[in-house]
Amino acid sequence: MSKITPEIVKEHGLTEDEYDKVLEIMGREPNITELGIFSVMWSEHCSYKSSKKWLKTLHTEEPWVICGPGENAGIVDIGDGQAAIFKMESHNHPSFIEPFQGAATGVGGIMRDIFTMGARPVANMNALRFGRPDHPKTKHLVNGVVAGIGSYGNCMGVPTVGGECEFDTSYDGNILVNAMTVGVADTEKIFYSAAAGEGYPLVYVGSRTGRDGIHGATMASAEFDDDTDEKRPTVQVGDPFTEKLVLEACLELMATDAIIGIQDMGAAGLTCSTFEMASKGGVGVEMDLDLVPKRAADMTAYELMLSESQERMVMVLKPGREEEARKIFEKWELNFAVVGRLTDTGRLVLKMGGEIVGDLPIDPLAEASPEYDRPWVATSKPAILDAADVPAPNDPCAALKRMIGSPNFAQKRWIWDQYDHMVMGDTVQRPGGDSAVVRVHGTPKGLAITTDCTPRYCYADPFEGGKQVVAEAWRNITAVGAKPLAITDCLNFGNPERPEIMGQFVGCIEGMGEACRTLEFPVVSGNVSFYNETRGEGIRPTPTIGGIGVLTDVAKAVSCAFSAADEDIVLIGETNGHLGRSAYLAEIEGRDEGAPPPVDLAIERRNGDAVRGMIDDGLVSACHDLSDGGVFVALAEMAMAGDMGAAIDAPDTGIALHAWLFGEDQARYLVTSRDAKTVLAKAAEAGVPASIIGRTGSDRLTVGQSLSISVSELKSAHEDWMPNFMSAP
Amino acid sequence: MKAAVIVFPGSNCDRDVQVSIEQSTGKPCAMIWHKETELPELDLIVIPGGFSYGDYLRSGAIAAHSPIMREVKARTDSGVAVLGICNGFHVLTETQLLPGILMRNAGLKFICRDVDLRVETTSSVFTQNYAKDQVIRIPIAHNDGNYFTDPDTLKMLEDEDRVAFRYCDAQGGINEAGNPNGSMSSIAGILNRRRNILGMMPHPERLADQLLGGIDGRPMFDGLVEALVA
Amino acid sequence: MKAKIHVTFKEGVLDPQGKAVRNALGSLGFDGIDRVRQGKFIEIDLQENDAEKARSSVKEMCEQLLANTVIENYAIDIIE
Amino acid sequence: MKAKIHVTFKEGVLDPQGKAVRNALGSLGFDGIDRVRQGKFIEIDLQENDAEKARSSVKEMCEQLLANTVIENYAIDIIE
Ligand SMILES: Nc1ncnc2c1ncn2[C@@H]1O[C@H](COP(=O)(O)OP(=O)(O)O)[C@@H](O)[C@H]1O
Ligand SMILES: [Mg+2]
Repeated sequence: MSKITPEIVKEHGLTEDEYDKVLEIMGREPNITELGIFSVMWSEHCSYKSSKKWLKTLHTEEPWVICGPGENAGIVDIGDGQAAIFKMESHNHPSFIEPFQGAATGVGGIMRDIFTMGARPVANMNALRFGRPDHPKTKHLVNGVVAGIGSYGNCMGVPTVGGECEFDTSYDGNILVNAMTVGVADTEKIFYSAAAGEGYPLVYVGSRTGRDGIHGATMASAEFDDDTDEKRPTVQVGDPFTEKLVLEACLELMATDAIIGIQDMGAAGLTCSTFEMASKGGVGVEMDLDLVPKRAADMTAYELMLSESQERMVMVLKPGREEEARKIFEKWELNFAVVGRLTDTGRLVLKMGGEIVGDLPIDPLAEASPEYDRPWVATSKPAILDAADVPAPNDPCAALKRMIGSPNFAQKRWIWDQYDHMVMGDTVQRPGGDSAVVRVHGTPKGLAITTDCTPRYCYADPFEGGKQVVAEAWRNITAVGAKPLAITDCLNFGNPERPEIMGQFVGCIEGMGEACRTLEFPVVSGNVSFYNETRGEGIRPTPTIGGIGVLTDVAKAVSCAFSAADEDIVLIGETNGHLGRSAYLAEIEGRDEGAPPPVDLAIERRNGDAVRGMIDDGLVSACHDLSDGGVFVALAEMAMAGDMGAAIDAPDTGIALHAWLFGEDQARYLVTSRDAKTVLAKAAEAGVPASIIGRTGSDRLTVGQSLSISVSELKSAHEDWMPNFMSAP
Repeated sequence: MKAAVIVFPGSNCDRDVQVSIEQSTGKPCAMIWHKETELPELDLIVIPGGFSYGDYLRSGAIAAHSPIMREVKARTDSGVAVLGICNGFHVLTETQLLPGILMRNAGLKFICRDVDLRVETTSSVFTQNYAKDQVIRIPIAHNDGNYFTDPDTLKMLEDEDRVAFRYCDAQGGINEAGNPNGSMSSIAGILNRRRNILGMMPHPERLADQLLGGIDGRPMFDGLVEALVA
Repeated sequence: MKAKIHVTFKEGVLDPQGKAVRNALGSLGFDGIDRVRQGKFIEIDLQENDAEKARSSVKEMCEQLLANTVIENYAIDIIE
Repeated sequence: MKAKIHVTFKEGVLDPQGKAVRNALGSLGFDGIDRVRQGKFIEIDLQENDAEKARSSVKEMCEQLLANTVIENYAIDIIE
C-alpha cells in the first residue's frame, strides 16, 4: 500500500493537525482512498469548518418551518398540506474556469437538492456577479454563464423566473454564480436523507460515474492564484436531459412508499452522500464498488469515491422493493444498481475485486470534523456622510438617465430572454419586478420569490449590510403582496484565514440574524463559499439572500408597473435623504463613502405589514419597494414598466432635492391607488408615515415645474445598455 | 373531443398543454408514453414542447424514431388532427409529416418572450376561431426555430395556403424586426396538405389564461373542441 | 473499426454558427479569414471487422438519424 | 489555404451528445456499437499561403475561441 507522505497530505488540503486527527481516528495510516475521503469530508465546502460556529447563531425557527438547515434544503409550510422546499448554492469557482458548464452544473446541482426531498422544482433563480464590464474576461463570462444556466433550466423544463446581475471590479478575478431552486411537495410526502434498517439495500441511480470533477470540493475551498489558467482542474459537464429523467423517475418512485432515505450526489459525490445518509441514520454501510455504474472500466476506488459526476442519486429502499424501483428507472432509461447494504457496524466499508479497499468509522469522522474559531477583526464603522457633502447635479433628469442606463441598473432582459421563464404554465409575474410570482399548480395560491444583496453596504458596514440584505428580500416579497416566510442564503466571502474577511463574515451573520428574528423571516437553508479571492484580493462581502413568501390568492398580487392614469402615488415610510454608499454617490460622483443607510427593523416590519395589508385590501394598483437609487429610480422603473409617466410635486421637506430623489432610506415603498385617502388613513392607523407625492399619467416623468424627461427616453437608456454591451466587439 | 399528449423523454410542456386542453374541453386529456405502440380512439394528438432526448443531435431527430410515431403517422392518414408545438414541430419535420427543418436561431441564442403572430389562414381546425390577418400575441421559447426549406417547397406552402402563422410586428407587418429567429419568410407555423397537421414554434398553451398575461392562445383550443366534437 | 463521420450543411444553406464564429474571430483581430463553416463530427467505435460492411451500416445510420439530408451532407471514413 | 479543425471532449469528460446518439442508434436496431463521441468540425478558408503561419494562427484561434481547453481537445489539419 502506498505510503502517505506529507506532500500527499498537503495536496489533499489537510493540515498537519488534521492529519494527526486522521491517524488517531483510523488507528493506522490511511490508504489513499481513505485519505481522499477525509480530505473531501473535511474540506471547507463539506465541513463548514470556518463557518459552523457562526451559522449556529442564525435564526432558524418559526412555527411554519418544517425543516431548517441540516438537510438538502429548507422546508416551510405553505398551507393546505403543501410545503415549499428551497435552497441556494454557489458555483463560483467552476463558473470562472468554464462558465457554461460551471454555471449549468450549478443549476443542475441545486435542482437535485430540491427533488431529493420529494418536491417538484417549480422555479429557479440566479444571482450573478461579474467583474467590471470593460474587464477583458467579463463579456465571455457573462455569455457563458447565462447560456449555461439557460441550457440546464430550459431543458429541465423548470422556469428561471428571476435573479440579479451586478458588475463590480471586486469580482474581476472571481465571479459569483449563485443558483436557487424552489420546489413544492405535499407535507405528507417529504423525503429525508437518513438511512435506516440493517441489511436494507443501498441503491445507486442516474448517470454513470466518470473521472470528472475529482476534487471539486477541495477546489471550491481554495483561492485562485496566477496560474489558475494553467491548472485547469477538471470541470464537470452536465447532462440536463438525464437529470430531467432522474427527476421524473425519482418522483415516480416517491409516489410509492419504497424509499427509506434518499440523497443526491453533489460535492464529493459518493463519499459525501453515503456518509451523510449513514451518519444521520446512525448505521454502517458496506459498498461494493464493482457494482457502481462506471464510464471507464479501470476506475480506481479513489476515483469512484471522489468523482463529482453529475446526475446521480443514492437511496436506501425497503427490502424487497428493488425490482419495483428498478422497473421505474429502467423505464426512464437510467442506470439502477444495488451497490451495498446497511450494516450495524457504524463503519463505511468499501470493497472492490473481492478485497476491502477502505474501512472508515462514520461517526468519529463526522464528529471530529474540524471546527475553527478563526480570529476576526470587526470592520470599523464608517462615518455618516452628510448630504451637504454631496454636490447636487446640474440636471437631476440627466443623472437619472445615466443611472438607469448604467450597468448595474440597466434592464437585464438580455439575460432572462435566454431563460425559459414561462414553462410549467404558472408564472404570474415574470422577471423584471420586485419578486417573481408563480402560482402553486392547481391552486389559487402563489409563491413570491426574490434574491437580493447589496455588497456596497456589506463592505462598508457588514452588520448594517447584513440586516439590510434580509430586510430588502423581505420588502421585495411584501411589495407584491405576499407574506414573507423564510430565506436561504449563499454567503460569498474571501479567505476566512484573514481576520478582516472573517470579521466581515461575522458582522454580516450577526446583522442577518437580527433581521431574521425581528422580521420573523428565518433561515432554513444555505451555503457558504469562502476563498473568493484572486491574488489576495477578496471580493466584496456578498451574502446573497433568497427569500420566499406566499399569497393565499395569487390573483391579488400586484406588480410595480403603473397601471392606470390619474392615480395617486403615495410614498410610504420616512425619507431623510441618506446618500452614504448610495448608488447615486457611486454612479454619478464615483465615490464609495460613508455609512450605509441604517435599517430600523421594527420600522421595517411596521411599514411592510401596513403595505401588505393595503394590497390585501385591494387598495393598491401598483407597488414598488425603494432600494438602490431611491425614489427617483423607483418612479422611473414604475413608469418604464407601465409605459406611463407621472407628475411628481416638488417636495417640500427641507431635504436637498437630490437627496430626496436619490437617497436610500430603508423601509420605504411607493404605491399607486385610486383611493389614496383610505391608503393614508390605513397608514396613519398603523403609525406609518405616508404622503401623496404625485399622480400617474402622460408619457413623461416630471418633478415640480422644471424637471421632466420622457418615458421613452428613459426606456431606451435602460433597455439598450445590456444588448449593446454584449454585441459590441 | 378526445385528445392525447405524447410524452417523450425530455418533453416538458406536456403538462402545460394538457392543462389548456382540459380547460377548453372540460374533459381529461390522456398522456401517452412514447414507447406505446397503440393509441386509443382520438380526435386530437398533441406533440408537446420540450427537449426530447435533450435535442443533442438535432431537435426532434431521435424522438421521430420513437415507436409511437408510426402510430401517429397512421392516424394522420385517417384524418386525426395533430398539433406539434415547438419541439413537437421539430418532431413533425423530422418524421417528414411536415416539410422543411428548424435550424438554430439566427442570433444563436435561446429566446423566450412574447411575439406577435399574424394569422395567415383560417381554413384549418386549428385556426378557424381566429380572423385572417389577425395579430395575436403568443410566447416563443426555443433555440432552434429558424424555419428553412427549399424555394420550391416554400412556393408550394404559399400556393396551397399552408402557412398558418407568420411572425410580425405589432401592426401585423412582416419584416425583419418582427422576425425573432431568422425564419424563412417569417414562417412560425405550417399545415400539411390535408390540413390536419399543424406544426408551430410559438406556444399557444402559454397564453390561454388571463392570470398569465393573455388569452390569445385560447381560441386555438376552443376552436379544436368545436371542430372536433365527437 | 472506427467510423469518422462529418456532417456539414449543404452548399446554399445558411450556416449561422459558422458566420458567428467568423465574426467573433474577426473581432479578436484574426484577419484574412474568408469563410468559416461549422459542422458536426461523430466518431463511432464499431465491433464490425469488415470495412465494407461497416461502411454500409454507418451509411444507414447517417440516412436514418445522423444527418438530415434536407440540409446536410455527410462523409464517412472507415478506419482500420 | 483551408484549415480543418476537430474539437472533441477530452478523455474522461462526459459527452452527453455522444451518449444520446449511441442510445438512439441502439434503439434503431444498430448493434455492435461500442462508443459514440460527438464533436465539432470547423472549416476555415484562410488567405494565408504559408502552411506554418496558417497553422500557428489557427492554433491561436483554437486556444482563444474555438475550443475550451479545460474540457476540449482540438486537432488542426492544414490543407494546401
Ligand atoms: N449559510 C448557511 N445558512 C444556513 N444554513 C446553511 C448555510 N450553509 C449551509 N447550510 C446548511 O448546511 C447544510 C449542508 O449544506 P451543503 O453542504 O451546502 O448541502 P449539500 O450537501 O446538499 O450541498 C444544508 O442543510 C444547508 O442548508
Ligand atoms: Mg444536497
